[in-house]
Amino acid sequence: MYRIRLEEFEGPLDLLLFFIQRDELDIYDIPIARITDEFLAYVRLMEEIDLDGVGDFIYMAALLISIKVRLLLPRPDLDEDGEPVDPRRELVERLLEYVRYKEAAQDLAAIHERRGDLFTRGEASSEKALFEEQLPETLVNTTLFDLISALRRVLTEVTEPPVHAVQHVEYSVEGQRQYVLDRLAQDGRTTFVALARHWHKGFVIATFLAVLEMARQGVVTLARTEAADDFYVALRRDDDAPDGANGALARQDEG
Amino acid sequence: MEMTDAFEDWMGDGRAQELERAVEALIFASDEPVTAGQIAEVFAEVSRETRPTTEQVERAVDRLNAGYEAAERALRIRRWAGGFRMSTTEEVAPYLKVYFSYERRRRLSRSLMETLAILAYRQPATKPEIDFVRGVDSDYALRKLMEIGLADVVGRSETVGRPLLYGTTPRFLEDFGLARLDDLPNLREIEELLDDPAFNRERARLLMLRGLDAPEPPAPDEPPDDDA
Amino acid sequence: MEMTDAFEDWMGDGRAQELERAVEALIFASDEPVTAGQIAEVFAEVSRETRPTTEQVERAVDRLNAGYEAAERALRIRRWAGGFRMSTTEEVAPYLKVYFSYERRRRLSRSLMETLAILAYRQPATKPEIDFVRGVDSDYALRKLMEIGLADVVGRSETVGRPLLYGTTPRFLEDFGLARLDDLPNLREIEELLDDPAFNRERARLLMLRGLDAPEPPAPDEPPDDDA
Repeated sequence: MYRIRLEEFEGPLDLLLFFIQRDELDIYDIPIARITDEFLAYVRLMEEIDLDGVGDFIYMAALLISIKVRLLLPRPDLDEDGEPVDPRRELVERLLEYVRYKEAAQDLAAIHERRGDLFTRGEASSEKALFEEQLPETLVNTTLFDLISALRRVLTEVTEPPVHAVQHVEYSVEGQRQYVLDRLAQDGRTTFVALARHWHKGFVIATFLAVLEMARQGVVTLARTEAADDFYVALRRDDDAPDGANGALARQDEG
Repeated sequence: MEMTDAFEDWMGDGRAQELERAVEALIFASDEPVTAGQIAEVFAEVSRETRPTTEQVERAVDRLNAGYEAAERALRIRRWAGGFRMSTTEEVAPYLKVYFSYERRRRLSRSLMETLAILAYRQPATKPEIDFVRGVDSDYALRKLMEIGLADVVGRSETVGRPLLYGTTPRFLEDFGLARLDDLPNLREIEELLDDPAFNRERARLLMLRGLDAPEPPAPDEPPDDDA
Repeated sequence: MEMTDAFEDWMGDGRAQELERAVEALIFASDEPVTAGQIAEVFAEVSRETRPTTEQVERAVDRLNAGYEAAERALRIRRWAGGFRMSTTEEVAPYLKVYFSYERRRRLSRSLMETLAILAYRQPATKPEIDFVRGVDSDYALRKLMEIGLADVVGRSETVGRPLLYGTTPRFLEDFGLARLDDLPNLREIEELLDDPAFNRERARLLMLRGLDAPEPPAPDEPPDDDA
């Protein structure tokens, strides 16, 4: 048996086409018995090395065996006109159908390659930003797959118990409280992502807890941002602080 | 404007024209403002000839702009942020404003998409239900989806306080190319499509997403079903 | 090319020129193919005059392209995915490739391309149908194509089990530079292959084909860079 590079054959049809081409077989007169034996040897080899997709090959091997058996029957199947049917015809049609799409795939690859020589406008010349404010949010260019992917995000988000995580890091909620106050004194209003960007995970968690604590105590106010996974953090103004909490620290918080 | 100099002479008209084409293409396609030096370098590398000077690149830009102006084109090459970039003329701004103000084919933001996904699979749902599934307040997202016409109020729940029930609109189906809600991939199909080990079927079940798996019995505390 | 008609006459040269400018500006500024209808609408709204016909927009595009060609510009307006999109010419590709110094568009692996071909020609198609043609499970390929944005779920078959139907997206057309699905190269008829008495030639073709694509390119782990 020829040594075959396994990865060369994506599927059983590829392997059959390989046999046909290697032995220069007449596709309309495939020696099924011989091909079946070789195919089975290949499948056994696959099973040994536990290759993915062996099931597809086993299925095809079964098909080959059934063709082989039908070829040995004394009375061949007849079509509606009473003509004998070559049991191999269906397989040949399938192979040719596959070849047809392999050709089409090559055509597509060539088209794709040519299209790659044509460059569309780059970001430097993009003017969308100039008009961004007037861009309403609408659907469309969205695929159903996007919708499903969004559902996946909702269903797979891993929310670690933050208390547990904080135990293992050197950042304390109290320390992060001071950090947030310093940042707010400097920037007035900021976003959570801006506060926590590029920091260690423990830092992010401690900062997050500090912000939540401060919001609960009325030291800061939180507001939505455009991004779903971010929010604004601002010092609460005197006039809307419920208990006058940290009035001394409160400056403007708008803009 | 000087239209010839040693380089252009040496290059000949064809070479000068070729430089113009390279200049135009690079400025058009670049993701950041391109400098004259960068253009000269690329041109020299591709043509395997002497590197043009930055002045020669500048002049090519001038010639291009003069050509645009003469042909009354809507585009100009601007010198901005230390490099060149292409932009439209002020005269055509009104067209762009109108165009960009139309409802255009854009991706929905992540939060809108998530809210829409939950709504699609859990409708009719109340806002607290959606908030619960997402873990965040969905007020903005829900309002936005209604504005766009993808979601709408479809009734009132029979539970305490009779909160509003939300659902997707026919427009939603239309935009996603579906004939009916039934055509949405069900839970088993989603699992197959995503093939993500992290996709949590149990969580989906706990969150009472319906329509996901038809044969499943409804969870006991499922909110009343209006459109079943 | 018809350069005048009732509209252009009525508009006069100035108006025709103005339409060209609007066409150029909108196609330049848009991130995706703009349709003739969208351009006509914007133009009518800004100019507060009769809406031009799509043919008039098409002619404006033709005039612009003729102008670009005459001036030996590096840009052209293409008809892709049912709309217009501006791109550079083939001739300047070497400059851009050097400038970007990498292949911006990653190639699709053979298995992705095969799955895409089956999808493109047979759509809408079910997964079992695609699996059958390829003789292998197309789960991964299909998911990858959806992630890249070239394929999507387009509905549900009415046959037993109501399997999901898949098809290609507008993005596929744009990425492959096709105006519409009809522009796909013709698929050879199976009957033509089967009933061809000169089967030796067909066999030779098979051999050739195998020789051409024998080395399997590594499957990309990431979606190809989109150069839009």
